[in-house]
Amino acid sequence: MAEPTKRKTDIGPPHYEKFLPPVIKQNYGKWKYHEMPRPGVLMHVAESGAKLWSVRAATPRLMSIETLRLFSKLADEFCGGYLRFTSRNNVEFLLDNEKNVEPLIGRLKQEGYPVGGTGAGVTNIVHTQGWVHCHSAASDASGVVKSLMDELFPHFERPDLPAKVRVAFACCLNMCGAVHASDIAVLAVHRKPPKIDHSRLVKQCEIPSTVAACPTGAVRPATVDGKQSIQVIEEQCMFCGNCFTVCPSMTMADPENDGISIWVGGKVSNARHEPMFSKLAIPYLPNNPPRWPEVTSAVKQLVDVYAANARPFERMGEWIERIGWPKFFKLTGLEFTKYHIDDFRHAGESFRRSTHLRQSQG
Amino acid sequence: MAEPTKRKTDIGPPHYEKFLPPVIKQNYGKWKYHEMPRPGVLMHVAESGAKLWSVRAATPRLMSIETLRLFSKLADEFCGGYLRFTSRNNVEFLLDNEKNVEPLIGRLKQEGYPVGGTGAGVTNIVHTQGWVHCHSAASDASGVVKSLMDELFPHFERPDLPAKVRVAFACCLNMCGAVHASDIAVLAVHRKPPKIDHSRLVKQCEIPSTVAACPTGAVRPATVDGKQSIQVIEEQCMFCGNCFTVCPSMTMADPENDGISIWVGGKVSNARHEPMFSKLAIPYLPNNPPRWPEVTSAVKQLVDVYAANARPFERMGEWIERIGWPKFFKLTGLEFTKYHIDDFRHAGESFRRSTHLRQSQG
Amino acid sequence: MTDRKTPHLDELEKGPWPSFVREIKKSSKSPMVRDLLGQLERSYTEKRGHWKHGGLVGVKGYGGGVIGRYNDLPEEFPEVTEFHTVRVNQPSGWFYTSEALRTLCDIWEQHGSGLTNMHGSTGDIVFLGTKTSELEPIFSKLTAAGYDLGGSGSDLRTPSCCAGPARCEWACYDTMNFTYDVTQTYQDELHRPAFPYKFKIKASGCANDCVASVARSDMSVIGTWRDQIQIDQAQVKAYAQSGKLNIQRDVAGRCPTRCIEWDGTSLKIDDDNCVKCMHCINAMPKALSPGKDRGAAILVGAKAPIVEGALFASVLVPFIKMEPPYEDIKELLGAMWELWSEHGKNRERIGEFIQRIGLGNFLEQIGLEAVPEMVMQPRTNPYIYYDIKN
Amino acid sequence: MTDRKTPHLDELEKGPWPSFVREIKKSSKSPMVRDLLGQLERSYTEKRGHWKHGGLVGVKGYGGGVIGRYNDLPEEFPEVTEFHTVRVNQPSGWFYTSEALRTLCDIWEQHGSGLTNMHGSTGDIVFLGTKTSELEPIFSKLTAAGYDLGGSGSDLRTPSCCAGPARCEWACYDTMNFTYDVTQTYQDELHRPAFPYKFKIKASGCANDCVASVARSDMSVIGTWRDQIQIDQAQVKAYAQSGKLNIQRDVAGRCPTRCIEWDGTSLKIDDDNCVKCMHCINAMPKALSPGKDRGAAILVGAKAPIVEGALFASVLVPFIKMEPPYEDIKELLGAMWELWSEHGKNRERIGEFIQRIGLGNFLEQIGLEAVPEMVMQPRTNPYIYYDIKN
Ligand code: SRM
Ligand code: SRM
Ligand code: SRM
Ligand code: SRM
Ligand code: SF4
Ligand code: SF4
Ligand code: SF4
Ligand code: SF4
Ligand code: SF4
Ligand code: SF4
Ligand code: SF4
Ligand code: SF4
Repeated sequence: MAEPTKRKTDIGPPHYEKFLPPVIKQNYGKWKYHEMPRPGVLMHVAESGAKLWSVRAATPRLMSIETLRLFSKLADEFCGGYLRFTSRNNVEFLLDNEKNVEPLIGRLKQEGYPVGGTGAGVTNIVHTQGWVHCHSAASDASGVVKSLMDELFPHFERPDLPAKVRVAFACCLNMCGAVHASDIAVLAVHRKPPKIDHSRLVKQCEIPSTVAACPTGAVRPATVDGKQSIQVIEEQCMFCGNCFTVCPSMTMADPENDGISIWVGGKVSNARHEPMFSKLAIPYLPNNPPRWPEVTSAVKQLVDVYAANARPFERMGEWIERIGWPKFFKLTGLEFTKYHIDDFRHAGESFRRSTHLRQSQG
Repeated sequence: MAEPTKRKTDIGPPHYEKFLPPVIKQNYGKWKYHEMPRPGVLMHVAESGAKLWSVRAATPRLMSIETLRLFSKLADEFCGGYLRFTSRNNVEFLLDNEKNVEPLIGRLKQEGYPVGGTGAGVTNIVHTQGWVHCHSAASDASGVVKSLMDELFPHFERPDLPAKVRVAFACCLNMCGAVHASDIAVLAVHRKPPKIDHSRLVKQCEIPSTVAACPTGAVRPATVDGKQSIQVIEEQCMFCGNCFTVCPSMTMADPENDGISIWVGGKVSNARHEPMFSKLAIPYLPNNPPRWPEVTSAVKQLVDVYAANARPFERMGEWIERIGWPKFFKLTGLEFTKYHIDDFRHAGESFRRSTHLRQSQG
Repeated sequence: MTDRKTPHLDELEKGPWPSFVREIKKSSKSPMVRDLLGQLERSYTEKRGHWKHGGLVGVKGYGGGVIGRYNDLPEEFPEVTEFHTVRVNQPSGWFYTSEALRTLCDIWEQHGSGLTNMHGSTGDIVFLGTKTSELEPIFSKLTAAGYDLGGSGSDLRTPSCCAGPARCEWACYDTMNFTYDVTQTYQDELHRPAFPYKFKIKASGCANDCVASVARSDMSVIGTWRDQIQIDQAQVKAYAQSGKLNIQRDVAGRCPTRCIEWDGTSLKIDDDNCVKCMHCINAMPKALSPGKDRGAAILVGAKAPIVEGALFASVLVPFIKMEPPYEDIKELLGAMWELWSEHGKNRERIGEFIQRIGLGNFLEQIGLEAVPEMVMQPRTNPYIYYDIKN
Repeated sequence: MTDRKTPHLDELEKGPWPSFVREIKKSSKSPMVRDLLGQLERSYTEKRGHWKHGGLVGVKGYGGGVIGRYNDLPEEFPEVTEFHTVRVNQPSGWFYTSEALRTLCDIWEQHGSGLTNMHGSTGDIVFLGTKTSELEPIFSKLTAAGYDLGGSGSDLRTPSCCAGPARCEWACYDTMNFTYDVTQTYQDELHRPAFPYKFKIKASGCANDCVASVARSDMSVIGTWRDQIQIDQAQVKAYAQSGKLNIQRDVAGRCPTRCIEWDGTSLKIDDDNCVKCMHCINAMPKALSPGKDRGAAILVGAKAPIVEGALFASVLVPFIKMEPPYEDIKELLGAMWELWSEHGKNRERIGEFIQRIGLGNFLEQIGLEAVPEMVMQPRTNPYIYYDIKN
């Protein structure tokens, strides 16, 4: 039905220029180099000689508008109201006046938003909704991330690692946190087939699309007490939850068996090595809120072993490739199991098809 | 049914010791090093100081017993009757007396079995039956090999290439010549779907196993004028001939369209680089007996470009990996087509999934 | 502030890292947020979530931008029986002014929980939790203030980009402008789902790929160059003398194609074999910078595992000049979307679609020439679909 | 000799490489061979073969060893209407004496075409072309002379090996003995097809893999070592001084793990990171040799493309001491064959079988422990079949 007064639609986001500080407007595309005067601060120098100080502070990503108003207030005080957020959910204050850098850092710390996350260290964890907002979650997101960052905090404040260590979290195999290419990926998993509520299924779900959703063909059409419904061949189910995504009556959540898996050695950048996927390190750790101690200590240990053994500029995956996976499992003391061997579509491509073996007995 | 007189079976091959010359028996497992005093000759030196000269001569592999008798005669004359054949179908005479080396080489040359094939050159071509004996052949084997070796002969007599160049030939996709891992692989191909003789099919073929034989599911059961038979979805057929292997009534041979494809950059050894499969260089060249000029000149050109550009110890595939495939196609002038892009099961694994691109405009 | 006991969550207020629990409590004057807190505490106790699949909710005329959420404990936590997410399209590069932020906060305070994500994984401003009845008011106030919704469902998702030329010396094209331009050009595709599945665009100014486009976008645009790396030999020496960098081992020794020569006094780069990985430039920002003939590589098809397994994006155009209004890229997008929309299966990402029909066929259909840059190597299996006219 | 005109084939008598045509003509006192020559000339003219699928032919009590062949031009070439191949199991390493060869020639002269392949691609002595009626006589004369048939069909194929310790300083185990031993042990599996498909065994004494086992055998046994490469520094210097070898660039520079250090006077190898590729040893045979703690790696599943695509063999046992009577290996073979024979599909090679059921499951079934050496890297997709007891 047509509307009386013309409704505004499809205007898109505001133009970014409105939000750029003068020093950026004037030197847009003319930056010459940058330095890191101290952890958490980047100094970009333009061809013109002009300088921009970016002060990066931690955020929990899930933020109250009160906090956004606080950031706005600080931005007004120290940098003419100009700030931005990063692709990893930190906040960056954009200063053209060096004198304000230290005072701002002090205030941020005092307010509980410490500065850091630059260089060869650990920065904010890309993550997802978890129990705060998603129906699919096999664990909470924010709680695990908070616990992990408390543990890894020293590496946020000081870039004291061989290279960047990117940590990501996702609360189900949909991987909204895109954990498939992180130095350390924390992935919540279901480990039981969906429980089917046949009565609701009939109303809620489209059978063909539900069958099609299963990567392994475990979902089959079936007649259950007279009605067209669905059956799951449990041996073929690997608990991905994709059937649930399209059919709400196939619930995955299971407090007993849901938990967390840990993956390592992924990267996104093209620097040196081409991008790499994260590979399985630990198939399962229990969901243990509010602090997930098993998860935090496992991650801390991975970072420690990496820090002790990798060479400068070597990302986690590059380091492991150099020493070989057998050595990685030896150094970390992690167990290698049949779960570590791929058995999906292209599994064979991951087998060692040569005699390039280190054979070291030590 | 039981037999009257006990029939000798399952005795296996004779024990190899019977066939080893004394110098080998005495130094078995105690060789220290080897040298190549001249092309086609290997001198193995034992810890004891004893020496063994192996004189390697070309054979066409397809040989008359008259030739085997000639080899026997030469072996008796020059090395106490001891000889062997190699995994690439050359013959090796095993001498314990250096004085006999040159005379033997002379005689072999005179008889038409030239000496060579050692070191960083071209040795005999692993090949198959072709029109001489196989029903599956999309080309002849011996004829193509003879034409190629005549062309590459200088590299057989002199190891004058950066590294070994292993050439292999197979006359159909069954690849009895195991061309899937050769520096240069010459593979005969069909390019039309099988022609089905329904009348014979009914008697000759088992329908389920024929359907199962098709890698792409192009073969389907069908009723043809009343009888259970088979139909081929032609768009899905990639001409592998596997249906014909299990069902003689689905013939592939097609003088117009059969021909030859050329593949490069495979290797088997673990030396330096892990084993590599051969990759498509030229999708199709015509079958042009008796000399296959298009094929021989294409292969010669590949060897020449390789020889001119590769570094010492660099096998064809290692060289191409160093310079990159775009450069390979540029240097050889070969055309890159959609046929070069994999589209079978694991095709996606071969896509370039990074920005590691040379971008050179030259 | 909050009335209920939340022992588990309170534990998460401790420690140096800023606490999301504190954030939630900061907003707990909103009854919605108080119930959220209660429900979340219960999830922490029971180790399970209490959200249900969202039915389709949204604003008039839009097919996306809102994620519907309902809880499964309506009696206990009535205020979050409806708790929808509103995705608001962020400005390029996530730049704001304090004034802009305050405007957003005011709207969200009046019509929602007051909780946000800055930002969602795709890049949107996420307004976390409101009731169906508030959606239209929020939308009209947002548009009045110059904002619009982001994507969800089977549509073009909100494009995002790195700070690029605004804040980085390595930007090989204008990521901010490109992202703004495509976002504006494709408002209809963004707001009215018409694809087989979602389609994401991410733009990074160089191979460092600071928005993870190669892993997370159906079309990934990554800056690069075609000519020579610019070298300031004096600055190279300075790095060498600084003693902080071992140029031979850590720069030349880590070049993926080993195309750098360092003789202790001057650096030589064989640019024909340089694959523009950025490493040497990253290591010596004062001494090296990308060439002058700049543009981008376009890759296609990245995604998370569901359904066929995770994919990185693969090269579609090895190099393209990035000149507004980006007609060439838009033609390419148009051709890809048309083919994919016609032949793609339901919930089949374009990366999966390309693998199913074959990259060769895909190229033919969209009228792009096959080049060796698109593959790591030519095919190794002999299953070639020769098509012979006759 | 031959009566028919063969212009095409005659052309192939020219040139430096020994001519198969001359070989055929050498045997053309046999009427079979004259017809073969005629039929082949016709194939050269028409560009197509004239052989038909072989029906099952063979010798009593054996299911393999003979490849049946019939032509499709019986009127024109009656002598090759039947033209079967007999596969005779070669001695280990293809070693012969002149006397042994003559014995074989005599048998073949009396009962067949007189044409051979020395050798077939699998390794057999191939007697090329005879009639069904001759098969039994050939067999009894062969066995009388101490020879037996090789494999064909869905059985164990004739194992083969490199010269190994008989003629090579790099042999890390006795390839000749191992091959003879398994061939003798498995005569029944070799002669009476009972597998889902063929199974090939090839044995190479070191990673150079001179019998291409990694590409061509269902079980590939490749020699290797666990301790340090033996270095004779004096000889290394000699190579350096010879001027023929650039040790830094061509040896150290080509080590796959870059674990060699060469300071111009002495060579250091970090053996913990050496992957036993053989390159440095190949380059300096007088200076370097494999370690003393020798054995082999066992790999499984290589094959040509049909059906699922070509496969290289993959690591099953990273290191095993090779001690006669090789009980451990035979147990492994037994376990693999039992599982594969029971669950393998018709014409499914073991390499394809392992991929279908999953390497993890395969290991569990044959009672082998999973170790990281078996893979290039752990799984990247999260589709894990957790099995939780309860
Ligand atoms: C601000 C931000 C972009 C944005 O528009 O938001 C950014 C900014 C910079 N990145 Fe980045 N990167 C940012 C996310 C990323 C990401 C994406 C991610 O992590 O999800 C990547 C890919 C990570 C990966 O490979 O998995 C990324 C890979 C890099 C690299 C390559 C590192 C490597 O060696 O692999 C560099 C080069 C370097 O650090 O030397 C780099 C370099 C830089 C520089 C130095 C560029 C410049 O001159 O301005 C900036 C400061 C780096 C630093 O923080 O140490 N940036 N950078 C992002 C900050 C996230 C944060 O809050 O911590
Ligand atoms: C005689 C034979 C083994 C047999 O029992 O029959 C043999 C014998 C030797 N091989 Fe081999 N190789 C033989 C087939 C192979 C094969 C198999 C094949 O080609 O199908 C390979 C794998 C080829 C591949 O990688 O695709 C092979 C890869 C090697 C290598 C690794 C070369 C490389 O750099 O990749 C070496 C080491 C070297 O050459 O430095 C080697 C070295 C040797 C040595 C030097 C070993 C020794 O000390 O005795 C022998 C002489 C080498 C030469 O001819 O230059 N042999 N060698 C085979 C001779 C075939 C022929 O008639 O020409
Ligand atoms: C909000 C957000 C996570 C976050 O906390 O930031 C999110 C949340 C959801 N994602 Fe996502 N995805 C979000 C970014 C991603 C990303 C990362 C990215 O875009 O860079 C990915 C992986 C990259 C990719 O696209 O492959 C991602 C891959 C998925 C998938 C798997 C799709 C696939 O093809 O693999 C699903 C399942 C689906 O679409 O049915 C999914 C589905 C969902 C749903 C709608 C759950 C569902 O089945 O309905 C989640 C709603 C949660 C909620 O209650 O709000 N989400 N999702 C992100 C969007 C915020 C924003 O707009 O900025
Ligand atoms: C004679 C020989 C070729 C030669 O000229 O040397 C040969 C000849 C045939 N092979 Fe082969 N294969 C021969 C070694 C191979 C090899 C190489 C090897 O063994 O190292 C391979 C590739 C390696 C492998 O096994 O994967 C090979 C892979 C095949 C295949 C494909 C099997 C597969 O799983 O990929 C077939 C098709 C089949 O078995 O149905 C096949 C089938 C055949 C048949 C029986 C054709 C058929 O469909 O019936 C051929 C009979 C030709 C004839 O008229 O005599 N042949 N075949 C080789 C055996 C001689 C010997 O015993 O020494
Ligand atoms: S990862 Fe899964 S559970 Fe987490 S937000 Fe995305 S869809 Fe929801
Ligand atoms: S959870 Fe995944 S694997 Fe299991 S039935 Fe559902 S879709 Fe299939
Ligand atoms: S490759 Fe094909 S045609 Fe040639 S021998 Fe083997 S099966 Fe026959
Ligand atoms: S030739 Fe190959 S692809 Fe074609 S129908 Fe036969 S088996 Fe299938
Ligand atoms: S992607 Fe490149 S251009 Fe963009 S911010 Fe990162 S380093 Fe700078
Ligand atoms: S950008 Fe990368 S590839 Fe190019 S020279 Fe520098 S390190 Fe080497
Ligand atoms: S495989 Fe090794 S041991 Fe056997 S012959 Fe070749 S080089 Fe010698
Ligand atoms: S054998 Fe290979 S890996 Fe080992 S040191 Fe020599 S070259 Fe390096």
